[in-house]
Amino acid sequence: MRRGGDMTQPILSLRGLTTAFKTEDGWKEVIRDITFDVQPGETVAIVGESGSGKSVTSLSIMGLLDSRARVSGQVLLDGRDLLALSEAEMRSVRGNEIAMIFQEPMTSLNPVFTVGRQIAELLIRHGKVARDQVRAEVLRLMDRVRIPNAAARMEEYPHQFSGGMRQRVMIAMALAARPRLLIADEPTTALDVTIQGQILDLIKEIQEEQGMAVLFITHDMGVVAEIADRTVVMYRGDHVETGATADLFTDARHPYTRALLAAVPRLGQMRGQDWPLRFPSVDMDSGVITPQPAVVDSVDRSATPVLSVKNLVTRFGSGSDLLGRPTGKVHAVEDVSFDLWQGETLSLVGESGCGKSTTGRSILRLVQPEAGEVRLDGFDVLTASGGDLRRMRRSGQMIFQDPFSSLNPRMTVGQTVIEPIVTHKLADRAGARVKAAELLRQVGLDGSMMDRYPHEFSGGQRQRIAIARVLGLNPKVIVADESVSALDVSIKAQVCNLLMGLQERLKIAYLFISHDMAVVERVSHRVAVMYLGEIVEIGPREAIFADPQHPYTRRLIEAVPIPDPARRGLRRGGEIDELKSPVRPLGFQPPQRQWREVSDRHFVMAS
Amino acid sequence: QEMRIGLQDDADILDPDQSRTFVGRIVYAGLCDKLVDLDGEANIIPMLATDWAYSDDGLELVMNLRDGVVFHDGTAFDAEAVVANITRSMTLEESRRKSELSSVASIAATGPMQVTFTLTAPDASLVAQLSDRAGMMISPTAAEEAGADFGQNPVCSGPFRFVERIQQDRIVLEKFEDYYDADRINIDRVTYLPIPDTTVRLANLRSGELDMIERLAAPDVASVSQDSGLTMQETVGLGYMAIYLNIGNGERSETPMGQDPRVRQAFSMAIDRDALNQVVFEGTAVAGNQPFPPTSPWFNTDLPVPARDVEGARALLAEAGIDRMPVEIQHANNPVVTQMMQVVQAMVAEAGFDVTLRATEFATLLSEQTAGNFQLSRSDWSGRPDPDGNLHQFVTCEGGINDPRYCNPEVDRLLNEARASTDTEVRKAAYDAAGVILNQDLPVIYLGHQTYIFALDDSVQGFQALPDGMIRLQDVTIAE
Amino acid sequence: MLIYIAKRLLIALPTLLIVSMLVFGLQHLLPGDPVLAMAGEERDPETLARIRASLNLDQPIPIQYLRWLGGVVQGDFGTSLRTGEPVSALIAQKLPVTIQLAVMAMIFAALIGIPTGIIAAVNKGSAVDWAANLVALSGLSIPNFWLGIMLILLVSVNLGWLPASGYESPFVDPWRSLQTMIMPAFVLGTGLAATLMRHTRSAMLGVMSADYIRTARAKGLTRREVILKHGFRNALLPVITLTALLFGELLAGAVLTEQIFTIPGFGKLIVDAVFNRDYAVVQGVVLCTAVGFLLMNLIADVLSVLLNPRMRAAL
Amino acid sequence: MSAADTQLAPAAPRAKSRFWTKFRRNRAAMVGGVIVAFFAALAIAAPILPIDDPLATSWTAIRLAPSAEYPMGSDEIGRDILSRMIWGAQASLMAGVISVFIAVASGVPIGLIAGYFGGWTDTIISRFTDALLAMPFLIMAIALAAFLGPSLSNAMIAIGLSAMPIFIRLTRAQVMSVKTEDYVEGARAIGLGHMAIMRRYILPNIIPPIIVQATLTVATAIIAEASLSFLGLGQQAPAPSWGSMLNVAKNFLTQAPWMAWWPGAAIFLVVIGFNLIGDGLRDALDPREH
Ligand SMILES: Nc1ncnc2c1ncn2[C@@H]1O[C@H](COP(=O)(O)OP(=O)(O)OP(=O)(O)O)[C@@H](O)[C@H]1O
Ligand SMILES: Nc1ncnc2c1ncn2[C@@H]1O[C@H](COP(=O)(O)OP(=O)(O)OP(=O)(O)O)[C@@H](O)[C@H]1O
Ligand SMILES: [Mg+2]
Ligand SMILES: [Mg+2]
Repeated sequence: MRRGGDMTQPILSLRGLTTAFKTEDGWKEVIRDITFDVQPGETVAIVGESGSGKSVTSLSIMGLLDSRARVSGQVLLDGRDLLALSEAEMRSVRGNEIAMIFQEPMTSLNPVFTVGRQIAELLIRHGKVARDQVRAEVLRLMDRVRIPNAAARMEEYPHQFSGGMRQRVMIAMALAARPRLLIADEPTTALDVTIQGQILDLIKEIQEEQGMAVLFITHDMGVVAEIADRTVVMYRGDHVETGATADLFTDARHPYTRALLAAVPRLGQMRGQDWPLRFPSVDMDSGVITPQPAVVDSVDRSATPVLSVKNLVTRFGSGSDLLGRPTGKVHAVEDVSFDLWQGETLSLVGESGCGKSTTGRSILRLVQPEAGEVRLDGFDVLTASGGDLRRMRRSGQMIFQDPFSSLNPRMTVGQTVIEPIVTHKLADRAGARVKAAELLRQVGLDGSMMDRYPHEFSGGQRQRIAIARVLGLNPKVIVADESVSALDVSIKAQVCNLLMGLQERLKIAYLFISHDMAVVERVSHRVAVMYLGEIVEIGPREAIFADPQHPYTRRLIEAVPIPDPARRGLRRGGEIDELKSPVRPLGFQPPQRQWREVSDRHFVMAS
Repeated sequence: QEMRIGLQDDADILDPDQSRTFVGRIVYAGLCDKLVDLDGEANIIPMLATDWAYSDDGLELVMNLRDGVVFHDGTAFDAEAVVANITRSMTLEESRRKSELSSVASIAATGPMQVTFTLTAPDASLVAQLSDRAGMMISPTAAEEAGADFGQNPVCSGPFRFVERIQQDRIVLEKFEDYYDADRINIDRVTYLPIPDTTVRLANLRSGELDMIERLAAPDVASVSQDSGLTMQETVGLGYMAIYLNIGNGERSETPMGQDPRVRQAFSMAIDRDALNQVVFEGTAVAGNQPFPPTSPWFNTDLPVPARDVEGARALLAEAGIDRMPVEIQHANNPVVTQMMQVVQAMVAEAGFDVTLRATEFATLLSEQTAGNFQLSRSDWSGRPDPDGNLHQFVTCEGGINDPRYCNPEVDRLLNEARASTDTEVRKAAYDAAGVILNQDLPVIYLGHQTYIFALDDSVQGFQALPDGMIRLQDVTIAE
Repeated sequence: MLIYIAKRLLIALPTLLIVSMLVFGLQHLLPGDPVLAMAGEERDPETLARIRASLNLDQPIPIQYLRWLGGVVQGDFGTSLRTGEPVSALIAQKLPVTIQLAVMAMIFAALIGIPTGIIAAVNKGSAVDWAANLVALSGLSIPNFWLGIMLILLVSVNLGWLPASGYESPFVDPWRSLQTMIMPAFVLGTGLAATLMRHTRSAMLGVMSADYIRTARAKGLTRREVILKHGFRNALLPVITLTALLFGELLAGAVLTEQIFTIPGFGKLIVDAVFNRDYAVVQGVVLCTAVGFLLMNLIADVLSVLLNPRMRAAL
Repeated sequence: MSAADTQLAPAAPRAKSRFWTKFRRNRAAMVGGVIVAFFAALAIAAPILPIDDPLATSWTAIRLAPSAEYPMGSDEIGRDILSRMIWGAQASLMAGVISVFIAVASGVPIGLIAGYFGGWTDTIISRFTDALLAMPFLIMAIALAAFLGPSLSNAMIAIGLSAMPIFIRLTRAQVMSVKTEDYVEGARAIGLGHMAIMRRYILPNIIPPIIVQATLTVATAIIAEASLSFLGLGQQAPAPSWGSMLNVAKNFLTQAPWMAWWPGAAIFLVVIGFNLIGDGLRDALDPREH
């Protein structure tokens, strides 16, 4: 079953699938001549960078594109051409014979219906079970995807579920009609590594049990290695290579595939490496790999730290009573202390909601912390006011996670980059424009792009625009909040290299917030692990990765998918848990914590 | 038999001593009988009083009352009741009848069915005042009980008794079986419905929702008269339409218009009163230049309604040293008045007046007029049966409604003389003389006289329109 | 939930206070003397002064306000200067009428506006969208009086189907009540339908591109289910808020329609009261509509909370 | 630099000209623009067009049906409706546009402040807004008529002020959702002041629903002008405006229906025009829409 190229009748065959969208300049083909098969029970992965047409391919199969799309070629499901079916016939295929899971678990469920109802709807629609059996069947499905306490939770609404749990609901829904093909479009990209591991396990398990075929779309080579029998590589709308996953990893033929694989950071690659290491530069068209020099040591620990955080506490009100007073508190950041020296990168890792972003925002006083002390480049951040605060904002800057929402969509790139320079009177308007062009060049963009709007740039380019904007102020410290998480491997490498280059030249200190352990390993000098608002372990990068002390740190590292097909079929086991809530009643006294020094500068929370 | 009547507005409080609206009086015509009534020529005829006479010095008025009349609550009507009523009108705090009865010093029952008014000065108009709200008799028992709240549940002695009222929706009356003149009442129930929109009012009549409407709009006259299912009744009213000119009321009188009679005459001359009537009222109104319509016996035939004379107006203006002058006229914001004033504006423009119109809502108009914050102000008077009521309070120096603040001792003398005399000849002579002076001084420019036009379903018979514009239901029948 | 409602009611009090002060202040600043307006053709200065005194109108405005407020707190809204009726009785009489009219108009508006909004949204840019927009906007720009009078002439005079005007309480004669209300409610409703349609359309446009709609389609649900169940249920929230705003306007804003169809509701009451400077009535009615308005907003918010599980949980 | 760069579209034109190209490409918006421009041109050209004096009355031509002499008929005192329509365009368009402008220009900043700062500022503004929403238009209008004096511009102020609360609400609600966006926080992080953030980051992103509401309000404003002139606040007789023409026509609906048709049709067209332009603007202002 796991062998590719079986001679049985494929369950799905794409023959010359081509999809075009109607644009102002006429029809524009976004995928061209896609041809591959999926055998029963097989897992096929589609990989490729963002915008290469992976989603369009899957939506074309499902017939879910809007009227502005034109699909040609053949989509054969058991030999029946889906493209020739009427909309009504297509409806009984969707959800029934082919099910689909989408990338965004947070928004893919209808917020106003209970999850139970959303699963039941599908059962009823396809007449899978008798009316009076629906409830029992929903329960069974929810149990099947291991949603704890399903009987109670089926009456809950999506927002009461964490991302991982929602994705389980989506899977339950997809399985409801026992489809023969499951299309999963980046089902784990939006999730934490730990949760991602659990979901992958679940899909593998169910697939084995039901003998269903899976078409798995992702851009994460680690995931591909772990799950796929065969892999289809897409590049800018073309399908460039297909093959058994193992073959592909060892012996990719197409340069793009090789480039893709080379760009993937692998956990553990850094063993023995003292300083952060640049990603090799890869030319996507030719696949030529040029290794890049390691970053020279830029840290001077004898000087005073440029950023020093002591006992930082940030809490948010939650709930409200009759007079609008909060009834509880979210302990987002609890007693966090650390130092950051010039030219150093400290990574902050931890699962979603553990308080990483809040820490970053508190340091720059974008939220008002409750207690603690922050000294940034000589400014007492938490008490600064007016002019001081504004001057402080030149020294400390932030780059946000989401390149799509962190630029004002209605300002041109030029305006965006010029603005801080003018605001802080670092140059007049004309001077600022010249400077902005220079900054854009520094981050590898062309000064002539200044009159375009953010939406006309790719995610990686936007992230670089955000960086250029911040650089205009010559900051000493940059809080990079998941700044590369949303980017494609190749672009991610570019941006990381850019950041490292800047650090080398300008001695910038980074507080690098991420949950991508492989990237963290590559770029950081030191790593801090956060759990429920607290730092549970902090130390030099080698120490943390080679010798993790805290159980949570270990779990985090284990959950990272490794791009090695040999590990396929691996199960992590581990309990299925939802995120613990940092909400506490008013007046809650957090316990006093003790830290133990394991080795030089490597501390772990003891109690 | 039920009759449904469409009124232009909603009545205000249904207490004759407190009420003040025209439509309120229409309702009283069914609800409350008065001491005296009017006939088709505006002559005064007996109603609850059978006859009356002034003493020779004019300081006493003796009235004999009708026998066998009861109020709707069964209280008998007698001299005491009249005394109670008149006293209430004169003393009730909220009473609006005080100035109408200002010449009455006291009233006494001089017999079981006779009352005697003692006057402070001779007043020929008093009996005429008693043909309206001042002379309406309400049940003294009910009045005593309800006090100022009488209007919530009025008890009178008219042909119909009060059943219910929903503000802005309807007032319902039903036949009073013990009415002294019950034979003339053929209708069992009357409902008055306020429907302000004239088009809608007529539509309701046409659709059969209503049996009769008052104040049909002039533009509808033609189509109603062609409609075989409808009939019409019209009558020239007692009132007038006029423009008041600020002559002595504050700063705004200090214009050539306020100070120079020739300018005012020029203004009046430039108006084509016939055309005004044709354009705005489709010829249904009556052109006029005096407080009484040309059809009235009080009309001074020596001062006929003038034809328009633009040249004359120009000449007068030139004499006053003016070529063109700006004038501001304030007027109530109803569509007909607005239309009328635009026509006037166009007319006087040719003589050299550049008129600015200022439409205001009625409450503002009134207070601006009283405060003297106007140059010219357009306003109507609903009219009184006695000529005194159309003139005295407007143009005598101390007159209550003398907003122009016109003051001419000679006019005062003439009008007081007319008021004091009960001799028609004497009075007519005095009014004529005053009219000549007023026609020169022009504190008020009269434009014409409204007609009351009623439209009825042709099943309604026996209705006669009287100059006071009321709806009297005596002898009215509805054919099945 | 109860706490939420209580909280909202608490917040409404200052608003009402502001409303009453605004109305009181503005009214008394208006030109036009209520006493003159009340006196009618009677203009004897002495009478006027007496009336003025008897109504406390000669006192300083703040004192008048406090007196009035004192009365309101004890449930006494004063009496109408015009008819001598207690204001509370007037309100009790008109309120049901107004509510009936508003509710029926709202039903018409919703019946026209919401479906056209949905249809326009799911067919964005097509001829259907154009047509729906035209219909809705014509509802907005056809004056109520014109539509009203035309309907009366056509339906009542020519066809004789419905009474031309008048009002009957539904508790007395439900059938006639319905008959007399249909046309005015329709006329009012067409005006609102446009606003409702435009906003429904834009809400639907936003919702229909949401991920969960794609999920619903991927489940193989029918177009109807996708649009109505998954789409409209979510677009409903902004529409409800808007409906409450419009409903608030209806409470006091139906003057012309009430006038044409002679419906004794708040609109006419307040206009007459303003024109007659019948202070107590204006005060009372405005306060009452303000309460109604705030209540509608509250209901809308409660509904949105109930319809939105996320907010429901936050309570 | 590498792959990503080459994906860029060909060099883009400057923002402003791009706005116009996009707007011009939108066929519906162009239809709307043509309608509004047509009426605006009429309004401006009124004095030089070969039409009758809109104030000239003729006692022999009262309420004549459309004919060769009076292409749109004549009115209740014998004026040419066609020329009154043309001259009235000015007052009506101004009433529609300027009062909406006043409403937007006052309501949006207030709503912006309420939504952006929240807290007590918001509480106070919101309470006042609710109170204003509950105030009858009539009272405000009469009061303004009295205090400001009668003129068309004061009527626009009155209409504008009474439409303002809706915009406050609308803006506030939008701001509340936009202000949590990353780019707003980003703006704070680079040390921008509140004013700059509101002006450059929040305002441009909350415009679409405001445009929808504004174009709808144009209709209400044009019609409201008439009811104000009735109270002595708007265009005063005999000067024409569509609203007041419609108001007068109301009394002659059965005798002279054409008196209502023309102003009614004109208002309808203008409203459609503005709504189409509004839709077009919204799309054109959005750099993401193509
Ligand atoms: N509805 C549409 N109209 C026009 N172009 C579209 C549409 N949907 C997608 N595209 C274009 O098609 C191309 C392929 O998009 P697709 O979403 O399939 O990429 P992807 O490989 O799934 O990328 P990602 O990893 O970012 O999800 C992109 O250039 C995209 O801009
Ligand atoms: N403005 C706020 N008001 C209330 N609660 C908040 C606020 N911001 C964050 N929180 C809560 O504080 C906790 C920490 O949030 P934070 O965004 O710092 O997490 P994170 O580690 O950055 O997570 P992620 O990886 O998902 O970005 C979460 O429970 C979050 O819900
Ligand atoms: Mg995709
Ligand atoms: Mg975060």
